[in-house]
Amino acid sequence: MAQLTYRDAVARGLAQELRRDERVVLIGEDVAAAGGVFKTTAGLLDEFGPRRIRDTPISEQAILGAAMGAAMTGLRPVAEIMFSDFFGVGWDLLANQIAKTRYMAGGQLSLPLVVRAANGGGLRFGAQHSQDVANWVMAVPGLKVVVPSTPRDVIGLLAAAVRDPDPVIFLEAKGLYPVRGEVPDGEITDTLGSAVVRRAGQDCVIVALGLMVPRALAAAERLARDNGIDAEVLDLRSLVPLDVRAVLDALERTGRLFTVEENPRLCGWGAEVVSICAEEGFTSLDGPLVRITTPHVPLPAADSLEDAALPSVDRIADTIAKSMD
Amino acid sequence: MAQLTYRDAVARGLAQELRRDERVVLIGEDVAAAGGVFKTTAGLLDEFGPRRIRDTPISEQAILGAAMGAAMTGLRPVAEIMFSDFFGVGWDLLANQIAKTRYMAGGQLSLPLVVRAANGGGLRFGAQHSQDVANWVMAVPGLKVVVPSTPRDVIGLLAAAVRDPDPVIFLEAKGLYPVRGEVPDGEITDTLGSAVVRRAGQDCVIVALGLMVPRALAAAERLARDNGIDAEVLDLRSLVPLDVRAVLDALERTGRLFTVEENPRLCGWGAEVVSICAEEGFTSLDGPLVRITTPHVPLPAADSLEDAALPSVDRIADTIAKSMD
Amino acid sequence: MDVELYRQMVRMRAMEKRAYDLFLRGLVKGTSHLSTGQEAVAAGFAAVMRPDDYTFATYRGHAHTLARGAPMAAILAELMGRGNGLMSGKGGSMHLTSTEHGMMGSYAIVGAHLPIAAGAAWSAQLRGTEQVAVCFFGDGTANIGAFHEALNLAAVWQLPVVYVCENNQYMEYTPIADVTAVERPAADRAAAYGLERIVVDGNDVEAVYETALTAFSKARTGGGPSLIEADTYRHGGHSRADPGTYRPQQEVEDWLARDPLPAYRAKLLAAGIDEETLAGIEDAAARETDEATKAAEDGPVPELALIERDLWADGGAAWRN
Amino acid sequence: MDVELYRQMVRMRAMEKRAYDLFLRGLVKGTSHLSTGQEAVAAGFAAVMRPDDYTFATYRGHAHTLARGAPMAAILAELMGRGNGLMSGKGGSMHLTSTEHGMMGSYAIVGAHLPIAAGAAWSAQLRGTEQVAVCFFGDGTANIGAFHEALNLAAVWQLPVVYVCENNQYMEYTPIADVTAVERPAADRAAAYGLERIVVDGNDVEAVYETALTAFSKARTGGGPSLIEADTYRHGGHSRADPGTYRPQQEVEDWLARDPLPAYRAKLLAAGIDEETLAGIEDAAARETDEATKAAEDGPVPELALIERDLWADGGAAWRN
Ligand SMILES: Cc1ncc(C[n+]2csc(CCOP(=O)(O)OP(=O)(O)O)c2C)c(N)n1
Ligand SMILES: Cc1ncc(C[n+]2csc(CCOP(=O)(O)OP(=O)(O)O)c2C)c(N)n1
Ligand SMILES: [Mg+2]
Ligand SMILES: [Mg+2]
Repeated sequence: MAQLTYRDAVARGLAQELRRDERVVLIGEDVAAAGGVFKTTAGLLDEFGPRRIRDTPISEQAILGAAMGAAMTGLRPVAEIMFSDFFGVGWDLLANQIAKTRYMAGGQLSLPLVVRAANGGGLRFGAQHSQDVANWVMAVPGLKVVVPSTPRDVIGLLAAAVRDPDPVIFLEAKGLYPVRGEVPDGEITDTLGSAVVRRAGQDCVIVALGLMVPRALAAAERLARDNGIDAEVLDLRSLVPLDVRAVLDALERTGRLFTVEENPRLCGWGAEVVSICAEEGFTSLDGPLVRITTPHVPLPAADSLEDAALPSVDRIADTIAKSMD
Repeated sequence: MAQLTYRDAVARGLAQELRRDERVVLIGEDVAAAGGVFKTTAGLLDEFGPRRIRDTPISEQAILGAAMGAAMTGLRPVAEIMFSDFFGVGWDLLANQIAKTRYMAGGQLSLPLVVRAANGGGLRFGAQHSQDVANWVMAVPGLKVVVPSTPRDVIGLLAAAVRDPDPVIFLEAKGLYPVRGEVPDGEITDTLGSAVVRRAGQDCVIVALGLMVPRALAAAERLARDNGIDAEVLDLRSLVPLDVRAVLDALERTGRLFTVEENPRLCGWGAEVVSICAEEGFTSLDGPLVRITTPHVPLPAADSLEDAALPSVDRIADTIAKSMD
Repeated sequence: MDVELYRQMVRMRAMEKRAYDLFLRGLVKGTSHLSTGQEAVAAGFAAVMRPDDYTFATYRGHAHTLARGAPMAAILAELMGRGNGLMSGKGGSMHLTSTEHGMMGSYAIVGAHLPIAAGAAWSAQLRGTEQVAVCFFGDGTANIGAFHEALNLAAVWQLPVVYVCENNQYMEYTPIADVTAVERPAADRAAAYGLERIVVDGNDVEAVYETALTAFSKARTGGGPSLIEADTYRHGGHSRADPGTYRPQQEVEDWLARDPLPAYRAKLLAAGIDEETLAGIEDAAARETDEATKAAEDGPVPELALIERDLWADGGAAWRN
Repeated sequence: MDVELYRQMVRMRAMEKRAYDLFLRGLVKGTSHLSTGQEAVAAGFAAVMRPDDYTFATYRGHAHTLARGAPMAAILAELMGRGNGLMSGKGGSMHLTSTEHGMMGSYAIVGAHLPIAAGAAWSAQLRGTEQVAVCFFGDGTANIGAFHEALNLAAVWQLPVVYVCENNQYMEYTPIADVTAVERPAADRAAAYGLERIVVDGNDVEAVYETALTAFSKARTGGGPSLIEADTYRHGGHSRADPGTYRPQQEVEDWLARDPLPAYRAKLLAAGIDEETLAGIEDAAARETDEATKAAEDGPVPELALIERDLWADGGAAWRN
């Protein structure tokens, strides 16, 4: 057991997979010599050399295209897109090519690749470097989507993503990079599509993801203390595949479900989760299904504004307390 | 009154606005000399000349960027992206630049522009030319989103979009291009954000959009005939702004709500509508909220497969009948 | 070799003409983009490829797919949305793929496959296999961003990839010169990637073959990428819906006079190949086409279960448990 | 004019140094990208612009914004997330915008603003106003797709836009030569758009000024776009978090020796401008910076209501009724 930051867990997870499988390679802007702008790839060039760890030009289409072409011909590339906002410049490659090609080809080829990116807010980077785009990728058939919330999950889910035979979008909550957590020694693996109950509870369930998980947990503590509400916190960990069973199970046990989404409101993953509950969990509902999200605006840059825009512990707890009143 | 195709209505709507306002200009691939690959811009070059109707290179980023730069400096550009699937290659311009710039600039500039595109399936064009991306754009704060379902609405909503001071994504349901409808003579205008009841009903409401509207209407007739279910059909017409009042009102009156979405399942607009209903309309719910969507896959090309993948009249009616049983 | 080049071109022509007939008969339901008139490019390049080399094509990829060895029946069946299609009807005419023949896909969004081809070449380089990737695209594609990014990456990484611009003078309906800042959309930009300027007569199959040979040897021996512009012309419209009437009559006639097939036929005859051999090739292609058509027409409607198949490598499409 | 150029550079330098201090004091909370060392480019170009010309910059846009006339206090306040910031704190350091000064925005996704600038130029062309748009970007930006599309469009439409590549030798941490197929990422590609190859010493403010003058007159009189590559160097790291230690010591020293400010100061002195004038300029800039800092520091926290303001032209952010 060691204490590791979420940031260092990325490098450790990558190293674990690079050691295990010669076919794993890493490309991206400033990932090699510089060790990544978030230092999430520090040390990899030294250990694995320039054949496997490569700096690219500022060419996101080329990065994603290269990963795709390499994946269909025998490699297992990991491509870093520095900020997930930049998915915009490579969106055709992600949403139309990587996502659809296996299906269109009737399964003739596989695309075992991972696209990693720093995702979401909290660093006062402004609207073009802070957006949570988890729902952008979730909306695209053919992409798997993973968002770890702890250092241990970073390693385990990254391993699962690299070993997965399909394209996986691996979103690193950049607000969590400095956060430390317990990480066991030795190889860590995990499975995609399994949610984890971070806190058991009986009165309601808060479904959260990535940066929102620690906030949901803190809100649950506050609800227990101040309102006598015993909230369960379910960390989805992956959006595709989605652990619908865990969601419906928690709803059935508690009767009330809340989602906490970092993304702007419209068409967020929480809407999908809620729509599943409103159909399949209808008979379990003891009250409204409520979504707590960033307002439907780009993220403002000023610290005070950003803090107020993202779901905060207080907003989560207050919304739930009011709704359960 | 005249009978006009949806296709011809696009050209008529554009001509109406080009005549009205010198600042309106149109750019896109093959829009000028060729009159558009769907012939939706036929005749415009002749009437308005090459200054205002311009062919571009195959450069979607340049097209969208040009529209944006022109909009912030006094023009009212309409940019055609030939197929909405190609939003992928210009997604940064749409989702990060056009959508966010006014907000980031604290309102210093406006972006009165329209991006038109042929959207959705039904033509056997395969996965890269058939996708309904209404939810892609709906998910982006800063974009308005309009999807007309009738020739009359094409003209009226296009006029509203062109006159709107904000960026509007105008999705033309390409499966409806050959469909005819009544269109009054003279200028036609309309308002964004107002849904229309296409069929009144008491037992449930079917919320639909674009290509799905005629199918929802046919399904409602079948339900009335075969199942004695009197379904209301609400045509949303615009996703942003969203006529939430009309949705909640219909839910309140009927107690049951179904969405019919052309998009693949995850994070579709129907999820958003359902999540609103599951919170704000909770007390009106007489049964589960049910979404009828294309399965979460890219659209297959073969006619038989495409027909089976998109929500059909029968699937809509059967799903509703079963759920209301 | 010579006769082989002719045979391939004849097969392509026969298949594309048949595809057009099938469209007129209402059997090709979606769109389709024929390369009638451009056969020499597909034939010349395919002839220098190793079986394990990679081809990346556009929606105008029927001939390239055939040239790599995919069965004509499966191609026509795919165009017709049949269950015995190359991809069981799931892809359609714009996405022909046959990985067992090195045909790594046909891509329908302009420019996308240029970086993907770079990726396949990068993989070959890394795996040390001496495989080469070839990527065909149109003149109009040279104006899209992905072209620029792919060429730069290929040059910087010295990838074994050959980029072939089939300059057929038009994007869809717009003449390429109207929207391009240089005369030759690809060749005039080679220098921007430190590459040699290469132009070839794309209707002269032997010239194409020689050019391909040079580029492939260079790529195979670690010499890096090439960018080749092949001048050619499509005899028909852009896609099935297009009669191509925006093109000046004289231009069409001039290019028809340069049709690569009769030109090469005459050359072969002049070189002493006898008429029977050539007629035999033509007859065989006609028979192959008839048989392929029949097999395609007899093909079943795809099973509906295919809709939720093969999104993922496990064969399914589940997004939930 | 000469002294004016110097004054602008001195103001930029003072402001950027202050921004750095404020970051060290924890008052600049997000990121920021300084252009210390690159002032001659911003000053030289701003000097030839009409008030109604358009500037488009990157996240490294503080100096360009100041040069167009935006108040220093509002710039610093924006960096500090204050309500009196140029955009009330909503944009932050990477998005400085002041439309009343012709500063049409700073764009933080590499390449995006090149086509946008083309659009502003197209609008000027259509409206017949003889306005010119200038678009500044980095060496690393010349490898992204949007660069290619924008340059081609600008050339085909003969737009009044001047593209200025500030080649500071690095993208973030990676030397530009490592990832670029040509020696000069912008200039060596001018020919790909039918444009003249123009390179200027970006640390020589008068050379920049002359180059800018030529390009602007050409654009204003209907002569179309220019692509200019200005050689320069940032004294510090890429952004506030970066000490810039990946750069060879000798390289840094060589460039520091070519610092545009002392160089131009010496030149002005040699040309007979007296020391007092220059010292006066420096003092004034220092005072302006102090006052601006104070005003910024005294600025209020932005009202929280701003979060849902100004998404739409009606001033609000409602997506529903
Ligand atoms: C990004 C993108 N934009 C537009 C289109 C629509 N489109 C399909 S083919 C085509 C013309 C392509 O011209 P060219 O590259 O010369 O190829 P050709 O069809 O002549 O072989 C266009 C504009 C597309 N498929 N993708
Ligand atoms: C599309 C995109 N990719 C990557 C980045 C991250 N990024 C920000 S600045 C930068 C380097 C840009 O280099 P250059 O164009 O030379 O400009 P400079 O910073 O040197 O002024 C990178 C890679 C980005 N902002 N946008
Ligand atoms: Mg062409
Ligand atoms: Mg640079």
